[in-house]
Amino acid sequence: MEWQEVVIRLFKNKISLIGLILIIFFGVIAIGAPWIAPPSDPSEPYMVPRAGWGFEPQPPSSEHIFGTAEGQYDIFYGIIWGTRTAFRIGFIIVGISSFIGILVGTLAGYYGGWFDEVVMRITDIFMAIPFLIAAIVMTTILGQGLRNVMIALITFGWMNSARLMRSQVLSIKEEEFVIAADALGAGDFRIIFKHVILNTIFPLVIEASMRMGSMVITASTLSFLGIGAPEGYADWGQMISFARNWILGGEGNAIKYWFTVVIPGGAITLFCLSWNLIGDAFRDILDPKLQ
Amino acid sequence: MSKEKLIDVNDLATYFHTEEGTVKAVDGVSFEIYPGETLGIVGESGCGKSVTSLSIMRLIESPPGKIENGEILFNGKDLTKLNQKQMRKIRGNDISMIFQEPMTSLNPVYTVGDQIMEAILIHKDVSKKEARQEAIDMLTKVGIPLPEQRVDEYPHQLSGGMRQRVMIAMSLSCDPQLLIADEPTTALDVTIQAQILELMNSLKRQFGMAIMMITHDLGVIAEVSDRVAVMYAGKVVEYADVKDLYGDPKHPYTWGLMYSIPHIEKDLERLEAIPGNVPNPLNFPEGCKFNTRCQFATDKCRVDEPELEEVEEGHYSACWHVDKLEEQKAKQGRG
Amino acid sequence: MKRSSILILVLSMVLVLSLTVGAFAQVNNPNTFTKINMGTIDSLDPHYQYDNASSEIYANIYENLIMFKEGDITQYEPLLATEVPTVNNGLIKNDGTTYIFPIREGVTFHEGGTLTPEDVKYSFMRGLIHDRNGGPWWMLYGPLFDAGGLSDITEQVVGVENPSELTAAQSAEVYAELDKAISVDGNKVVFNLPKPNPTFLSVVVHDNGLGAIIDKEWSIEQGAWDGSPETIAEYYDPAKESDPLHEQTNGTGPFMLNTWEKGKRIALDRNDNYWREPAQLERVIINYIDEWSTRKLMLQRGDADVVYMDKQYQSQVENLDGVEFISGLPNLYTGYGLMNWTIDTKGNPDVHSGELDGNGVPSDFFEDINVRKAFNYSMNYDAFVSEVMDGDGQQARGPIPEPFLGFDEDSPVYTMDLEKAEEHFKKAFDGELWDKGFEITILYNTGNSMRKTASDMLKYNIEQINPNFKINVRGIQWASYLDRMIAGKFTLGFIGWGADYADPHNFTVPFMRSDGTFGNFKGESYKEWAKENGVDSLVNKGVEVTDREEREEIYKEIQNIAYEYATDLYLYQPTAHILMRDWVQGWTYDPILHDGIYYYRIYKAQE
Amino acid sequence: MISYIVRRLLILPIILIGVTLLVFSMIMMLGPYERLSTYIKDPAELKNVDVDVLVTKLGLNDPWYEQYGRWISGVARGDMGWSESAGSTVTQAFLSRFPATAELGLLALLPVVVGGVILGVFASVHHNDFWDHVSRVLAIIGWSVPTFVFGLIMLMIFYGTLGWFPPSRLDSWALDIVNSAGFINYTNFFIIDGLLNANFAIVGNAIRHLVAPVITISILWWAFIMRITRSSMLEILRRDYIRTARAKGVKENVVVYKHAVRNALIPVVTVAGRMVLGLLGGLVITETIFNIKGLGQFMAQAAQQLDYPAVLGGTLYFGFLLILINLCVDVSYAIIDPRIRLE
Repeated sequence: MEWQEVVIRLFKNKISLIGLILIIFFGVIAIGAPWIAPPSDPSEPYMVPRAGWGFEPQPPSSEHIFGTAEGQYDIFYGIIWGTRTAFRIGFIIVGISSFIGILVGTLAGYYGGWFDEVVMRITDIFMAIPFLIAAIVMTTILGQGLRNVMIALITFGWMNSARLMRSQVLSIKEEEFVIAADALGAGDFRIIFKHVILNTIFPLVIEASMRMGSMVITASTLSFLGIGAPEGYADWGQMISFARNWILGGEGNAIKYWFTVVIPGGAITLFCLSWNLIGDAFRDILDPKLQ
Repeated sequence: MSKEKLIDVNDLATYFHTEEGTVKAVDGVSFEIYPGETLGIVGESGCGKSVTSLSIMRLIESPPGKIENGEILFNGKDLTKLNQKQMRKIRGNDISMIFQEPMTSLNPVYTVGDQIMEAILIHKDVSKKEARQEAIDMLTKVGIPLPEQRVDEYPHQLSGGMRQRVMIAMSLSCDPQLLIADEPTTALDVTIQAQILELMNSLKRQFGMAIMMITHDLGVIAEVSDRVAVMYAGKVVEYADVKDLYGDPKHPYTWGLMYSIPHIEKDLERLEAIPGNVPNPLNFPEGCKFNTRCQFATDKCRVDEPELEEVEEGHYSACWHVDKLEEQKAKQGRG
Repeated sequence: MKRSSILILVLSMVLVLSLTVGAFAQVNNPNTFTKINMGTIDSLDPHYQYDNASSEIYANIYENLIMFKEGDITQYEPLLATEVPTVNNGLIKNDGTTYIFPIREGVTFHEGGTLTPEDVKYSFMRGLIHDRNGGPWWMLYGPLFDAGGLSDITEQVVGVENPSELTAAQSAEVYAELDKAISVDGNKVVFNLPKPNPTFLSVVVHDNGLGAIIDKEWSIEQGAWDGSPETIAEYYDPAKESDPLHEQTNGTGPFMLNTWEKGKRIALDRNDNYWREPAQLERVIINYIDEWSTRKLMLQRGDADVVYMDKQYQSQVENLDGVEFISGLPNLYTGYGLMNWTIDTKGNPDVHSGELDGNGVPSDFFEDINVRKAFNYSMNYDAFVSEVMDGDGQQARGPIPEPFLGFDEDSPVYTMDLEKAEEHFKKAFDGELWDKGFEITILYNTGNSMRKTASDMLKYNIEQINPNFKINVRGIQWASYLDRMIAGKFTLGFIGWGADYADPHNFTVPFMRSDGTFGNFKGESYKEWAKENGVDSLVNKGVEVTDREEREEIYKEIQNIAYEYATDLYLYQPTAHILMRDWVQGWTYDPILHDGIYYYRIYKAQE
Repeated sequence: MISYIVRRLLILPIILIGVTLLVFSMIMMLGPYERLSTYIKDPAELKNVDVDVLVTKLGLNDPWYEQYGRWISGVARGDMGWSESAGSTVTQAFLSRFPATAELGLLALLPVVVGGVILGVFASVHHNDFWDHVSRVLAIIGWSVPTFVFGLIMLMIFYGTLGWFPPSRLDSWALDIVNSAGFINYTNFFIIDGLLNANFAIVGNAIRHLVAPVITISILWWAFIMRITRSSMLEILRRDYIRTARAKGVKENVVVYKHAVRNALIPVVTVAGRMVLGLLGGLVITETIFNIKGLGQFMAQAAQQLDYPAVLGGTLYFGFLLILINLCVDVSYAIIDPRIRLE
C-alpha cells in the first residue's frame, strides 16, 4: 500500500481521526508554548514559575487559570510546556530505541548463525529484568533528570523492536526478491536497507506509535516515584506527582484538590490515548490480512 | 427435461459494498443442477464463481457482502429466504462444500477425526462412538490407508492429497444431495489431481449426489462435468452441455480460453492468449463486459449488454456477434 | 456440589463484607492501639539502634535507670534506679565525677529473670564493647572516658587502633580500663567520670537506647557478649545480622514484643507482670506505610489511631471529623544552609568554571565573610516561616534551638535586606565579585521540598541583586548528597540536626566544632578558623563547667559567633506535631522520643 | 520435550550471570561513598562514623571483579547477602514478600487474561461496528490512564468513601488470627491458608483486600490482551477452516469459541508470557498505593536506596522467572497447537 493511501485512510477512519486531531492539538500547543505561556526567564523556560512559597495547592483563579500545584507551581504553565516535554520524551525514546532495535534485529536476522545467537542472548539478558524496575535502578544510579530518564528508558526499551525486526527479517529473507538481489551481487548493506527494512518497517511503525504514549506514562511514573524530572520541571508526570498527596482532598471535601489530578492526568491520558488510537487504526489499515 | 431440478438459481446478484464502492461480484446469474449430474462452472479468478457458490451456502460475509436479488431454489425451497438456523440444517447435510486449499481448510488444532465427527454429530442423531466409527468408514471410502490410525492424527501430519481426501470424507459424511467443490484440485500436483478427480467421480456414482464443480481449469471440467457454465465478470456468458461447449464454443471468451489451452498448459490463471486484463470489478465497462478484450467487439458491444440466448438447442451464449465468431472459426479451420 | 460450595463462599463473603462495613463503633478496638508510621525499624537491639523508628520500640520494651518527668525534659524521675542522683541527695559526689544509682528490687524481665546491679553493669559494658561504627556510643564515651569511642581507648592503652585486632591479653588490659568507669557496690551501681560532665544524666536517661538495661544471663545465652574481659575483639562493632538481640527482646518495660514483620509491621503486647501498674492498652501495633494518602484514609476511617504526617499536608487534616491535630510543639531541631568554605573544585560541575571570572565561583567563595553575610541577608526568613512552615516554627538564631541553654529570643538575627546584601556583595573579594558576577549551583536532596524552596528563595532574591549573579538549584539524591559532602565538593545546601540528648552540647559540636559532623564538611579553612578563633575550645568549655549560668554565657557566646561571622545560613527551628483520633487519651509530648510514643500512659476513650 | 526443557534450563546460568553482571556494572558506576548511602540514610547517622573505615569494612573500594566474585560465590553457597533496606537477609526478604506478590499477580492474571480474551473476541466478532469501537476505545483509555492516578482514585472511592476494599493484605484482627498459634501458615497465601484452615473469614477478608488492586491491574492490561486477541481473531476468522466449519453447519458460537479462539490464542500466549514480567514490574505502583508489602514495591524501594544486594537478588529472581515463563509459554504452545513439537 502506498503511503499516501495510508494517510488518506487514517483521515477517513473516525477513530484515528480523533487521535490525529488530538495530536495536532498537542503539537500546536507545543509549538506555541512561548506565546501561550511566556516564560519569565527565557533562559530556563522549562522551570515552572512559583506563585508563592506555601505548600497547599490553590484552586483555579483568573491569574492561574488551572490553579497551582503543591509548592505553588502554576499548573497551566506546567501543562503547556509539559507538552513539549512529552513530545520530546516520546520522540527521543521511541526514535532512538527503535533505531537500535532495527539495527540489532536486522543484523541478527540477516546474518544469523552464531552472531544471531549471541545477539539474541544479550537481548534475553536485557529482557530478564522487568522494564520499570530496570528503569528505576538505572535512573537512581544516573541521578535525577529528564536526560537520565531517557537514557534509562532507551537502554531497556529496544529489545521488543529488535525481536520484532528479527522475526520480520527472518520471514522475508527467504523470499525471492531478496535472494535475487543477493544473486545480482548487491552489497550486504544495500540488501538489508533497500529490501528488508523497507519491506518490514510497518509493524515497527505501529509498535512505535503505541509506545509513544506508554513511554510518556513510564517517564511520569518515574517522576511519581521521585526519580524522574527535577522538581519544578515542566513535565506532566511531575505535575501529577505533586498531586500525589492531595488526591484524597481534605477537610471533608474529597474533591477539593481535583484540579491537581484531573488536569495533568487528563493531559497525559489524552496524549497516550491519541497515539494509541492512531496506532490501532494504523494496524487495521496496514494489516493486509484484515482487508 | 422431465427430471426435477435439484437446485435452480435464478437471476442471482451478490454485491459487496466497500468503502471504495459497490463490487457486483455476481450480477444476474442463472443455472440449474439436476440430481446426480455435475455442473462445471469455469472462469478466471475474480469472475464471481466462488461468490456464487458461497451465495448458495449463504456464507457471504455480511457486511460487506449481500445477496441483492434473485432466488436459489433448492428442492423447491428458496435458500435466500431462510434464516441462519434453518440454513445450518442444510449446510453440511444437504449441501456440502470442499475448498481449494486442503492445507488451510482443515483446522490445525483438531484431529481429522474430530473434524469429521463434528459434522456427523451436528446432523445425525448418533453417539460419539458411532460417529467415530462413521468417520473411520468415511476415511476408508475416500481411500485413506490405516484409517483407525489416521483418524487421530492432526492435519499437518497428512500430505496435501490426503487432506483433500479428508475434506471429501468430511463433506460426504452426511450424504449430501449436492456437493460444491471449489477448485478442489488446484493446489495439488498433477498426479494427485487425477487421483482426486477419479475419487470424486467414483464417489458420485456411489453416493448419487450432484456436484457443482468450480474451477478455472477446462481440463478438469472436461473430465468430470455433464454441463458447463462459463462465467466472466459476474455473469454467465455461455452455458451448454460439455460436449457442445468443447466441440463448438459460441462465445468469444470461451473460444479464447479453449485455444489458449495447448499453448500454456491448461493454466488459465494468466490467460496470455486473450489480450488485455480482467476489468476492475469496481468499474466494469459499459455494454458487454468482455468488449475490452474481444477481437470482434463493435460499438454495439460497448453500449448494450447482451443477454444469455439459446443459440443452439441447450446451448446458450451472451454475445451480439456469434456469427463473427463462426466466421473466424471457419477461417481457422480452413487455414 | 460445586455450585452450592461456590454459593456458600459468595454468601460468606457478602456476610463478612456487610459485617465489617456496618460495624461503626464509638471507639474502634478500644484495647488495641494502631499507629501508622513511615520508614523502617533498623534494629531491636537497644544498644545498636540509633534511629527514630527503632527507639520508639526500644522505649516501650526496655527501661533505663532514670526517665524524664512527664512532659518536662529538664527534670528527671527514677525508673530502674530508685533515686535520681543529685548533689543534694549525695548521689553525685566528688565535684560531679561520681554518680551513684541505687537499683530497684523486685523487677523482672519479660523472659523471667530478675533485675540485679550486675545486669546494669553488664548492659553498659556490653554497649561500650560493641561501640558499633555509626552507633550512639560516642555520647557515653565522652562523659565516661573523655574519648570518642573504643578505638581511642585501645590506642591509648595498648596502642592498637582497630579493636577487632586485640589479642586476648590486650583485650583484658583494655577491659580493665573500661571497668574503672563502672562498678557495683551492693545494690548500687557507681559511675566514675574522669572530670565533671553536665550531660551525663541526659545521655543515660530513658529515650536513649544506650542506657537500656538488659538481662545478663539471658543475653549471654542468646550469644551476646559473654562477659569475659578477653573477648573484646570478637564482639566489637557487630554486624547487624549477627547481633543476637537484633530481632529478639527481653526488657523490663510495660510492653513486650509479639511479632516483628520486617519492613511491614510490629506488634507489642502488654506486659502483665510489669513492676508498676500494667499499661491500659493490651496491644500496640505499628504499621509502616509510605503512602500518605493511605495513611490519611486509615486515620479517617478509624482504622488507625495515630498516623505520621509531613507538616506540609496539615491543611488537609485541620478540620477532619474525629481527628485531633496538635501542632506548634517545640522541636529540638535546627535546619541550616551549610556553606563549604573550601570547595573542592576539581571535576565539580557545581562551581562551574571554578574561578572568579563571572562564570563560576572559586574554591574559597564562602571563606569571604562578605559573601556569607550577603547570602544571609538574601534569605526570605519571614516567608519561610509563614508560608513554608505555615506559621509554625521560628527562624533559627544559631545552632542552639529553643529551649536549650544559650537560646535567647532577643539575640540578633539576619533579616531579608537586599540592600545590605548588595553592600556586602560589593565588598566581597574587594569588589571583584560585584563586577564579574558568579555562577553557582546549590543543592538539595530530592524529595525534600522544604530545602528546595529555601534554595529557590536564595536564587530568586540574589539574582535580583545583580544580573551577573546566577544561581542554579539542583536536586540530587541522598546518595550523591552524602558523597559530595564527604568529598568536599558540596557548595551550599540545606541540612538539619535533631537532638540525641537534651543538652546544647549536642548541637554546638556538630555545627561549630572543626571536627564536628558538619564541621568536617566545611573544608580546611573553616577548620583552621574554628581552631584559631577559639571556637573549638569554647565548645569544649561548655561541658567542662557545671555551673548553669556560666554554661549559659558560653552558649550565648557561641550563638553570637555564628551570627557575627555568618559561619553558615541558620534558617529555621521547626515545630513538631501529632495527628491522632480524638479518642486517644493520655498522650504527652516528648521532644526526644517524638514521633515515637511512650504507650504506657495511653488509653482510648471518647470524651 | 524433556530434553528441550533441560536444554532451556541449561542456558539459565548464562542469562543469570549476564543479567547480574549487567546490573552490577550499572551499580559500579557509582563511587564507594555513594554506595555507602545504603547504610547511612540520615545525616544523624554520620555522627562518629569513620566513612573510610566503613568503606573498607564493606569492601566498597575493592576492584569490581572482587566485589562481584564475593557476591556470586556467596550466592553459590546459598547466601544472597544482607539487604539493608529490608533489614533482613535478601533470601528472607524475598521469601516474606513473595506470597503477597504472587497472590496478587496470579489473582490478577486470571481476570486480565480471561477478561482481555473475552473482550478481544467480542470486539472481533463485532468487527468495525459500534461495539467494536466502544470496547476498543474503552480498553485504550484504560491503558492510557497512569496506574498511580487510577489506583489512588480506586482507593478514594472504594476505601475512602464506601469503605469496601481497604488497603494492605488483611485487617488487623485477621492478621492477629493469621499470626496466632492456632493458624497454620502453609503457604502464606492467605486465601489458600484460610481455606486449608477452614477459616472462611480470613479468606473473605483476604479477597476483600485484593479486589481493588486486582481491578487496578486488570484495567491496565485488558487493552493489551484484548488488542492482541482481537487482531489475532480477525485474522483467524478469515481462515479457510473457519469457512469449512461454517460450511459443515456448525453454529456461529461454536465456530468462534471452538474453532477460532483456540487458534487465536497462540499469539496471545506469547504476549501474556511477556506480560507477566511487565505485570510484576507494574506491581511497583499498585503495591505502593495499596500498601501491599510485596516484591515490586520492595524492588523499587531497594533500587532507590541503592541496596544492591537486594537489587542483584531481585535480578536473579526475575531472570529465573523469565526463563520459567518462557518455558511455560513454549509448553503451552505445544498444548494449544499440535503442529509445534518441542525438540
